[in-house]
Amino acid sequence: MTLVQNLTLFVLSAFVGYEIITKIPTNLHTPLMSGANAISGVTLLGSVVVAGSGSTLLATALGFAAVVMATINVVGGYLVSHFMLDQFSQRGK
Amino acid sequence: MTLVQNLTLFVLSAFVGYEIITKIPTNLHTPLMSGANAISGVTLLGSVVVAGSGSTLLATALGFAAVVMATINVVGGYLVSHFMLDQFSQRGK
Amino acid sequence: MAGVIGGLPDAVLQFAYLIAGILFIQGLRDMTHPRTATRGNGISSLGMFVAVAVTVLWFEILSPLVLAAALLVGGGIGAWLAVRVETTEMPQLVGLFNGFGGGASALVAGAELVDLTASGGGLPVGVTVTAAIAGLIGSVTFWGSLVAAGKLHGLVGDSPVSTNAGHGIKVVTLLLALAGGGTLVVQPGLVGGGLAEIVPSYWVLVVAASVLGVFLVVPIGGADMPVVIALLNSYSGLAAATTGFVLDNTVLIVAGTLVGASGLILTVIMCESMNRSLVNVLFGGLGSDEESEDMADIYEGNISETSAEEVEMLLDVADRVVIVPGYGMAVAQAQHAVAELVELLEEDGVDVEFGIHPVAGRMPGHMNALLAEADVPYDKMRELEEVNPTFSQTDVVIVTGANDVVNPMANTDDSSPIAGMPVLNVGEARSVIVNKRSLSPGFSGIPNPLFAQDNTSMFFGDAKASMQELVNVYKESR
Amino acid sequence: MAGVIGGLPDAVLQFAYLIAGILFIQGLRDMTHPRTATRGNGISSLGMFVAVAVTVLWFEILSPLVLAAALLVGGGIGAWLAVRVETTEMPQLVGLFNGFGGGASALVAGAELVDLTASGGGLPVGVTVTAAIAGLIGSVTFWGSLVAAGKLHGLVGDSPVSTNAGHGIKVVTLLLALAGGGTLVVQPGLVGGGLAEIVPSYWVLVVAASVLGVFLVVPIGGADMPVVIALLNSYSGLAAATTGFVLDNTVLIVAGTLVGASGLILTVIMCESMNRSLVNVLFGGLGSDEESEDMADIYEGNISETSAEEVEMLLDVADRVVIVPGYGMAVAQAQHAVAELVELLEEDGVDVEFGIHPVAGRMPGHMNALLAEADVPYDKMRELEEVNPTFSQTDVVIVTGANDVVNPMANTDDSSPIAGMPVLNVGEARSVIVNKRSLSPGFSGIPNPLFAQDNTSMFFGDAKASMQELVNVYKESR
Ligand SMILES: NC(=O)c1ccc[n+]([C@@H]2O[C@H](COP(=O)([O-])OP(=O)(O)OC[C@H]3O[C@@H](n4cnc5c(N)ncnc54)[C@H](OP(=O)(O)O)[C@@H]3O)[C@@H](O)[C@H]2O)c1
Ligand SMILES: NC(=O)c1ccc[n+]([C@@H]2O[C@H](COP(=O)([O-])OP(=O)(O)OC[C@H]3O[C@@H](n4cnc5c(N)ncnc54)[C@H](OP(=O)(O)O)[C@@H]3O)[C@@H](O)[C@H]2O)c1
Repeated sequence: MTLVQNLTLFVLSAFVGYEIITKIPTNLHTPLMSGANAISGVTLLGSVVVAGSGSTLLATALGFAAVVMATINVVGGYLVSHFMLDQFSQRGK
Repeated sequence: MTLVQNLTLFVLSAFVGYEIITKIPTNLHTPLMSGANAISGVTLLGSVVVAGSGSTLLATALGFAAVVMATINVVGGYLVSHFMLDQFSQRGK
Repeated sequence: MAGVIGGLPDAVLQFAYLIAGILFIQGLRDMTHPRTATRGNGISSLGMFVAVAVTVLWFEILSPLVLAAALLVGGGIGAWLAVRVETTEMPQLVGLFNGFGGGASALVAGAELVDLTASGGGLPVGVTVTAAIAGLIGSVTFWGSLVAAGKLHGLVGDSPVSTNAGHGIKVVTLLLALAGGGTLVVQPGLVGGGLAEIVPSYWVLVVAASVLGVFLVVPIGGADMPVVIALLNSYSGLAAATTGFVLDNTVLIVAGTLVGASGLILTVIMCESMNRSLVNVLFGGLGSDEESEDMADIYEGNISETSAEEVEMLLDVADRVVIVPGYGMAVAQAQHAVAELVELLEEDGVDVEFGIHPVAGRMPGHMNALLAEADVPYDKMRELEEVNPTFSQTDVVIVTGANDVVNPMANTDDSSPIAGMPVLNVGEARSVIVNKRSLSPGFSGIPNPLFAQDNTSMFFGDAKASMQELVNVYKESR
Repeated sequence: MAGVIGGLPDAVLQFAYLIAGILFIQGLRDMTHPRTATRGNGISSLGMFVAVAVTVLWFEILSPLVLAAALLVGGGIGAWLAVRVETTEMPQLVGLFNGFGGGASALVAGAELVDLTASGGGLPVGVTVTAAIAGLIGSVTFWGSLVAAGKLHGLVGDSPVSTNAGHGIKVVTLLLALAGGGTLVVQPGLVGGGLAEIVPSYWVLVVAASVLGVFLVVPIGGADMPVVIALLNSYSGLAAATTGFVLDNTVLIVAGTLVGASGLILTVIMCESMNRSLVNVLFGGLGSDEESEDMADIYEGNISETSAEEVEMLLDVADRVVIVPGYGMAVAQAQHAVAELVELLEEDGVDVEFGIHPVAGRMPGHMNALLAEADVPYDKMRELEEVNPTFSQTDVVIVTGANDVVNPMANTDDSSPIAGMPVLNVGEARSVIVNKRSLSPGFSGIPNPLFAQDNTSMFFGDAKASMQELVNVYKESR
């Protein structure tokens, strides 16, 4: 049942994503790309748990690398997106 | 946890609903109203289970009444909507 | 818990429900365009079929005959109502159906409580809380919708109960319903054994909510009923979603929420196009009486009457004609006569279009549905923003059964109840023909200075009869 | 399983994840308008903060120092990269970040397997299946993105491996990866005890998928990298969602799916605006060589050159000027010079607008981002459909660093690789100035008959240098 529930979440999110993304205008697609990119770094959650509580050294090391990578993705993505959008909104009025 | 999961489904469905419904043009709002109305008869599922498997007479009777009502809602709603839309699509090309 | 296919893992049932949910969503998505809308309705009903069929096959049905009988009775009544209804009666029919949906939710929650109590399984807080919500919303929806449908059908009078007494009753019944719900939720924890004795509290809630539903809707003006029905539709969706929380059922939550969103959005759109707040619609009422004296002033000596023959002569020399239908066309069922007139004019090379105001009639899209029924091509119906700039190049505007939607006071008089509502500026055309039965006001109860304008002529009469007469005169003169 | 706030019921954690999911969705919704987009990005990052913070506080962190170090290192590198990047390098940076996201997914799935195996808890099928998917997608994303970013940055050459050998490697590595995944899934059921020995199958999968990722992207043309990156972005989202299935985590599923949808839609939009299929982009490649001989024919004797002084004279008498930027403007970083020119022209009362083609540059919205950086007002940037009808009333069009997006062959030659792609019809203007460094072709490798048109003059030179020169000449002549 959990699998089906997860599947339900997946389907609903896909609909939400489709409806919203198709509404975003072309000129915002580059910042969207890096923003979406940052969101995909949400795997950071998994990495955090594994890195912080891995019971073996190997798991901890893998988790560490995963956290570093995911954090780069998240922090970098949001910042790049922010810098780009800032320029839009200054001019967008 | 089930409550939160249900809440998640609710929130996602609300976003889906909002995004889709706001895209439906005014001239289809009347058929939309009766179509949405028919969907709300989905409580029929609950009624079916209770009516068919109620262990007491009272529960069965209540379930019977609920099934009748919900079925009227579902069948009537879809049919009305269908008749209206049929006229649109004949002309809509 | 084991029906025909009930031996399969629970995931199969859940998966079927997911499919049903997807079909509902896709059905609504197809409603975004007239071309795909019929298919969308079909997809949505397929979703319902899947959900119901799987449920029937899955659960052990102790009394299949009872169930089959109920399905047949309900389906028969629903189909019969849908087939024999007139397009004008659509609003009340939707209201009626809606009420049944809400009623079913309330009954199911009750039956579930009765069942759980009888089987001695205990009533978890999750179940009682959500049952209370479903009971409250469901009962209000049922009775509120019945009253609304009755009003639209002319069975229930518009005359409100004394406002103060009404408010009193609402407050008391609401408190009573909440008390009933509260008892239902709290009791199981406090009293250990006697589960049976707390179920009646649910029925207290249902009765109180029913009275509340009646008194909530009775004082609201008959013409505001579409807003009420859309709102109650939203409620019945939310009731279904709540039932989904009680029964832990995915498809009830998804579908119910979709309906809730749809009803709420339609409500907001209607209120916005009337430029009124929801609170004003539900508790305000329009100040229709005070204004009536102004009318004489405005109309006095400024009204010119016309006849089918005169209108025909105007049409004979017109290059462009716009027809603005309103609620009166729906009442008179004049759409076929109007469509025939349009066809004749087009044959003679006149450019004819319809100007459709978003809240013309009594439901959103009401005019579009009527005209589609009369086979008027989709692309002849122009929306407010499209048609307004063209009036200055229009020779003749025929307003049939519309009033508020062509009232220039919306732009000029800030204190008018329709102030700020965008209207069709028909007065800019060369000649305006207004077809209605009298000078009496429309839905908002205010006079219409358009009727007194120099280029306006009144063509009094029932919309169907008048339009038919015009068609005949036009045919003869060819 | 009990961190700082871990004593609270699990519902609290789930609820916080739900909030984070809502923030992600709302953030994306705000991206639908430039005015709210910055706020949307902020809301989205707030969602991420909530999700991470709750996770850190909730779970028992055995080695908080390791975790803190990792967060600091990652955050530092990410911020440093974001701050020091140039706007032209954006595409490769996004690609790089994207790869890291995918890599993290693959590593986490691996670490989870190692952990479960070490604790002897057994590997349920649900976990192994989804771990295999996450490992496959994550590894392909990581290496594919690295290659794509390297190509965009000029670090990896465009020259493909022999096509047949490449296809062979892809097939072999894919089969190997699938075999690894299959072993991982099937083994736990077949062999009872030795769980430890099956984990390596995951690493076989990872290595094979990594090689696959490299060879998938290496043969694709450098200019198609944005499509590849968008697609890989979609993959990394799906990898995150899959990890959510492994860890049973709501927010991973919701957020991952949103990203998956976003990447997929961007990919489709880019392919459609280039009028090519995704399969053609990924496996086709453009036939750039065969065409080169035509060029001489087309250009021979028909090219007229111009200078900054001559262009200045044209601008002096122009009433309306349209500027069409392309990839070359990005390469040369000429946007500031262009913006300055526009400002000067406007001061002198000339009506100036930008004509922005949807696939000008190398990313969707690339030109808009560059011009916004140079403080060009948002309403000066016109889309293709808006600006195309105005060219016939335009005195001077300045094309700077664009080529394919103004190539009339898209309309005239059905066999051209850009056939059917809507282009900016700049040729309809009175004079067209094309600023680029040579007559060499653009991204699609085909000649451009526009350059040989009578009303076209070539203004050769690097975009930044040329535009700066034009600005100087224009200033002097005032
Ligand atoms: N569409 C919606 O969703 C919605 C929802 C709620 C409220 N409303 C409100 O409803 C109003 C709609 O405007 P409207 O212009 O369509 O209608 P209206 O303002 O209500 O006017 C209708 C007119 O039709 C005339 N009429 C009635 N029966 C007739 C018949 N048999 N033949 C000819 N004429 C007839 C009436 O005048 P006589 O009695 O003189 O014939 C009346 O003045 C707006 O105020 C709107 O805010 C709309
Ligand atoms: N935007 C997207 O999302 C996207 C994604 C993938 C592919 N594409 C493709 O990319 C192409 C974009 O068209 P486009 O017209 O923008 O670019 P283009 O067709 O690639 O042409 C760019 C031109 O800029 C010139 N150039 C290069 N560096 C320059 C410099 N420093 N100064 C001046 N000129 C310079 C080049 O000519 P010289 O060498 O002679 O100077 C070249 O012909 C389309 O074919 C599109 O399908 C776009």
